[in-house]
Amino acid sequence: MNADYLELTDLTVSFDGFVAVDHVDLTVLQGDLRFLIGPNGAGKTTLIDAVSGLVPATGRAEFGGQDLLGRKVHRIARMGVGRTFQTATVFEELSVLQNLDIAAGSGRSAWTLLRRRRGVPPSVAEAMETVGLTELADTPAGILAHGQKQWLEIGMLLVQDARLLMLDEPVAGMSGEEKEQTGHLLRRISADTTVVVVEHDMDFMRAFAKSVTVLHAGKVLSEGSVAQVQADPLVQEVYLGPGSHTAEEAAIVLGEGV
Amino acid sequence: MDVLVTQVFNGLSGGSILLLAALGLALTFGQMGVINMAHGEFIMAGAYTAFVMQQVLGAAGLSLLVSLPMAFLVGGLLGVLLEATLLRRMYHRPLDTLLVTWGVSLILQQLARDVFGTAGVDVPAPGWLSGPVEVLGFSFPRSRLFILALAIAAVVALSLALRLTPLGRRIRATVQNRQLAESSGISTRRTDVLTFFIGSGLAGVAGVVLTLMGSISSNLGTSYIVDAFLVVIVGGIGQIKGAVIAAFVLGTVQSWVEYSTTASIAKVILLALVVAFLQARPQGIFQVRTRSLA
Amino acid sequence: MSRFPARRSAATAAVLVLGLALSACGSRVDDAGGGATAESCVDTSGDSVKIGFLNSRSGTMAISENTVFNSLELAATQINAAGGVLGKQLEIVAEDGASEPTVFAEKADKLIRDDCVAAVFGGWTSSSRKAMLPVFESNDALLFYPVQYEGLESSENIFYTGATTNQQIIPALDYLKESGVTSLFLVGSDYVFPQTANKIIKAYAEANGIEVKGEEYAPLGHTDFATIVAKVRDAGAAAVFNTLNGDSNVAFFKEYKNLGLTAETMPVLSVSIAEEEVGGIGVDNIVGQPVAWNYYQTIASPANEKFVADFKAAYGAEKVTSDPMEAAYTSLYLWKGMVEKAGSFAVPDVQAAADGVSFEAPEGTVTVNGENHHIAKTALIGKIGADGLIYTEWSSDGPIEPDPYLKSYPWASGLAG
Amino acid sequence: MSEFDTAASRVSALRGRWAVLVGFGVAAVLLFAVAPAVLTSFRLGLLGKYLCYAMVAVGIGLAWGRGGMLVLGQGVFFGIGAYLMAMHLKLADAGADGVPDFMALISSSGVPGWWEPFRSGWVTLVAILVLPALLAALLGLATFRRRVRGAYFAILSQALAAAFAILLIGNPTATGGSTGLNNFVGFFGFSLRDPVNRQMLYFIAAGVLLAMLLLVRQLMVSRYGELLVACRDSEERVRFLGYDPATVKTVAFAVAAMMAGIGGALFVPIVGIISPNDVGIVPSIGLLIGVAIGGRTTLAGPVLGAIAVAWAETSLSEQFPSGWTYAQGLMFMLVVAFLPGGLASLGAVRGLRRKIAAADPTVAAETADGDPAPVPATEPRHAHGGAQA
Repeated sequence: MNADYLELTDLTVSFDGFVAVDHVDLTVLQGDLRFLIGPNGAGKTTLIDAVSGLVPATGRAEFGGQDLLGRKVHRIARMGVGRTFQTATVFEELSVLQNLDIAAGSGRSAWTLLRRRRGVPPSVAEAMETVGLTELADTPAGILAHGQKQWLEIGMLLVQDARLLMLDEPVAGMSGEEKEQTGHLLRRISADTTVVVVEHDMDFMRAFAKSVTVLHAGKVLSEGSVAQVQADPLVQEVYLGPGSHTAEEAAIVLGEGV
Repeated sequence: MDVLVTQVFNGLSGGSILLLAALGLALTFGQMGVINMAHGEFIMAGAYTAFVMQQVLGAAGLSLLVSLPMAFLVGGLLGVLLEATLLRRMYHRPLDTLLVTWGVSLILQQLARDVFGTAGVDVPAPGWLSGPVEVLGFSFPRSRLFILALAIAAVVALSLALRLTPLGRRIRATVQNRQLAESSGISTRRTDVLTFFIGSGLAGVAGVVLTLMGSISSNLGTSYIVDAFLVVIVGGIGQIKGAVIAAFVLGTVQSWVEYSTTASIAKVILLALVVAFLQARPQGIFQVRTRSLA
Repeated sequence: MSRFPARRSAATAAVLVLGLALSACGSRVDDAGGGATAESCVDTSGDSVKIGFLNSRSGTMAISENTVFNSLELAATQINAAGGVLGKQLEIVAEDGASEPTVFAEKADKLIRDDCVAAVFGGWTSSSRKAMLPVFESNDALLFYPVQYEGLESSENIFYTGATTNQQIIPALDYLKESGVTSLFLVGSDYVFPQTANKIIKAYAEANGIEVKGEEYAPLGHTDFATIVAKVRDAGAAAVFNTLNGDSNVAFFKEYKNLGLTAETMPVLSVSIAEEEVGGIGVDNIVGQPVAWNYYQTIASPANEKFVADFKAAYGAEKVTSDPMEAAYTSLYLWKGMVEKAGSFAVPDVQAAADGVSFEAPEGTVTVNGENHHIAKTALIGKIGADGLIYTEWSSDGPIEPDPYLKSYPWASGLAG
Repeated sequence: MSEFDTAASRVSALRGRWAVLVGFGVAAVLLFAVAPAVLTSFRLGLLGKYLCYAMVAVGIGLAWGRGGMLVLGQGVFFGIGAYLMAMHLKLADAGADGVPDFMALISSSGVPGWWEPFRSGWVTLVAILVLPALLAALLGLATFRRRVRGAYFAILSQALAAAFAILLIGNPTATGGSTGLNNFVGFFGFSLRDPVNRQMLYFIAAGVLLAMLLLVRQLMVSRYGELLVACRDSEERVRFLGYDPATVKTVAFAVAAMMAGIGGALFVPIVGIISPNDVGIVPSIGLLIGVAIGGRTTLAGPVLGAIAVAWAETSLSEQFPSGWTYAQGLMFMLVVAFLPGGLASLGAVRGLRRKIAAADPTVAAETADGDPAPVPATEPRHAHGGAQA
């Protein structure tokens, strides 16, 4: 029995008449590592925003058998939905350790909150080790390098104990080696959680995606494995313009990113 | 019936005064995010400009007309001075602008006391603006009709300017997306300065017409500043039309509640209503729905 | 290592405070005498004596109180030039009340306890006086208060040299009644003086067959009088009794004129508008309107001519003199008279000598009432002239004995308490 | 203790704790021993008044400096505390079933019903502790939940202060009107005219202030304190971690309100008067300046700033009444514009700060940052803000 899956039904988001996400149906199972790709303005980030409660939406967005829509952001987060942001958003004036400790603590009692933190909670220590920031535990997050901030955000997602993880361009600005590590980490995490990644980096996508959904103008254009999506003429048309194209052409274009 | 006509007019009139006081704020606070507590003192500066012009020119009618552009200039220049010396370095921390400009307003008030004396001064209204005018058996004060007309003219001029002139387009572009505006060759520095000039200039104009209504003293600004901010907040940020509606609604509510209760209670009820309204619509009457990409 | 050092030290601090509080008790309220009254520290051994001037030099009241300060200064200069008081030169300690009751109380305390002045002169608003009253009573010191006020008060430690209600408001009502006014509309600021004054006016009106057609209050600093003036106009009373304060008067009279109302159609009798306020309101807006005071700059008497001339010489020819200024000027001379009669600067001696001390003031002869510490003065109704000065229109039959509690007026019996 | 708790941070934490203890020790000696010995009873009373302002400042430091809420209406809570105390003192002076003097003077209707509970000292004390905090909690939940924040919150709290002052002035029979309430004879049975008792009030104020500082320090170094800073810097982000920032902020707001209420309650017997002039817009903003100058994010900054500003006001306004207004305006302008971290961020106190910083993680972050002016992004504009909800 696998209750932890994300199922979007007829999900629609509109801003004053502009439909950013247009009747999207989408299912991501536990264990999947789903990449959302598509040109700018396709509605990828808005889709994540809708699921995490940031923008109002209609339709259904079920996770673990419960509809997420209409709930407050922090309630959704407490239901095990975690996300990161396009530009890494961490608490710049707090240290790495404090950032992670806060991320780990939404379930803490008032009494615990009113006391000083003693030592480092094991889950936080583990996360710091995983994202390689142990040495920088007492460093303010504001002075971390860009890539380190993104790692920290992923670390926060880990300690948050989320069962649905949505990452918005997690490897933008990372070096090749860092991307590699991130990819492996995501693979590992996705073994027993549900992971959705919005990404423009096609190399990264091809290397680590377990499945892909292509969004275009708010609609699902194509869905399937990396190979299936690359072969889809509709996708080629969106990325290359109308006309027929070879799979090689598509691979080159999609591979180089958009 | 008498009461109805009188109070509807008083509501409109009160609203037009609020609107003139708040219009400049709708620009500087609404569009730029600067909480300018010295806006009230710019109003005061406009009123004193009218006083000085009258001392210089003598004739009440002429000096009033000359005062309007002069006060716009005086208020605008004060605004530019403030923007260039202090506020430009503070756009990333809007709340602190409140405290800085509060300090500025204290200094301007004391300056007014030291220059013009602590006692209030008077700017006599020109003959064609004093006394009432009879319409269908109802008498309306000419000065209030003048203010109402001026407020409408100011709103029309401002929205046309924002819509049609290149400067207006630049202002709107900068407000909507600073980086994009910059990269498309708009000098956002110059736009900021100009926006502040216009917003503060409008405060100066408001000051001139307030000389028709009440006392001209160093406290003039403090009487209007909180109300003006409430208008902008209720109207919704970045919305001229929101400010217009909010001003007239607040003016009408104030005059009706005041009529049926007392002025003190009306003031308190008005504030309570604003708080309650913001509970229902935290973004004001008009909410700007945008999807910021960045 | 202790786990909650902060908590523990907080508890320690609390215990410490409680312990201190319990260990070193001072006297209880019900102890005889209610605790030691501070010994007077006034130093009269040298050839000068200190007095305190406490006026708002900043804030909203500075407009009015600066002029009072100037008149006090003028009186002190004159007294010093004439040899001082009991041969001692007056040394002035000036403090700023900043238009706030709390500051008045604090500065009064400072003048008495830190500067050790022999007497304090100043205050304007009722709030400032009420704030200072307990300070003067608990330190057994003297305050000379120069402004007309709402009455219903008398203190051993305060001398009131402005008018009380039976020297200003009641004569004003007498004047209106004599002029044939049968109905009134009351407009005032929303605070204690207008509210008390209007209670007295309503009692008087009831006893004298005058109809009160309406009563409106505006918050202090109110700027839009459209609604209130419309109510006044629609009520159609024969006259308006105005107890508005400060800037509100300007907005009120501008609106009044804008709606076409004039002194001829519906006169507004004001009790808080004196010569220096007329300029700010605009002579055009208020010309011909009646006011009630005990002094105008235009009074023809040698004492007043000298006062006006000296004041203009000291502070500028464009300056005007007004009732509170004159009352302040007079208050310093009355204190001088009391001290010289007593032959001592000590507060109990001055209090004992006060009764009957009199002075040829610019407003006419004034005499201290030793019982209630007010002074007998003549009530004058004036009209505002086109030159912005006020001209006497009507006057009471000689000085009126002060009666702060209106005990001699049967119709006012229900007012106090 | 975990292996990850580095030795260095443990050492610095210990040192920080000592620095704080020493700081408190010095403050206690100054307040309890030095001040009473060197000041005249009048000046000691003034210091007591400053300490009341400092109590409000401690709360403002927490709500504004740490929580990013620009509280422009603290005068309301200060006023509630003060008026509650003043009502009790007036009723106590009037004796059982008596009518306070000012009421008897201007009204014949007797004591209003809502005054009656405050005849009891205990009810009054509880109300002083609870009512301001309760009002703040209600307001905070209502506004923060609706995400009214930043300038909106600031201007609303200002409007609240204006309304409060108007209400007080407009109801003289119940509140003493523009004069306010004064002329208190006793304080819980002790005569207020006795210098010994006045000094005792000063000691109580000093003790309460120190206790408040300890409480706020505990809040600052606790996990809650870290969370509050997180809310200040990025409220949205906190929400995505499963916290409700409205609750987090409301707690700080309510604590600040409670402290303002206690400050007001002690102000009344120490100063002997409370009037609407002490609670409106102007005094509410005035309370902020000391906090800004001292350093809004620090523990001691707001207190020292508030005391210094109040002292400067008393002594400067004695000599230059109009000069004080200029000075006040300039301080606001220059400190907030050019030194947003307050004097605490100046180099001179940097060394001391670093020591305190070690015990105080957020300050550590600021100092290590090399940025002399930690600026709270009080109105965060998020890149990921998306559409406004």
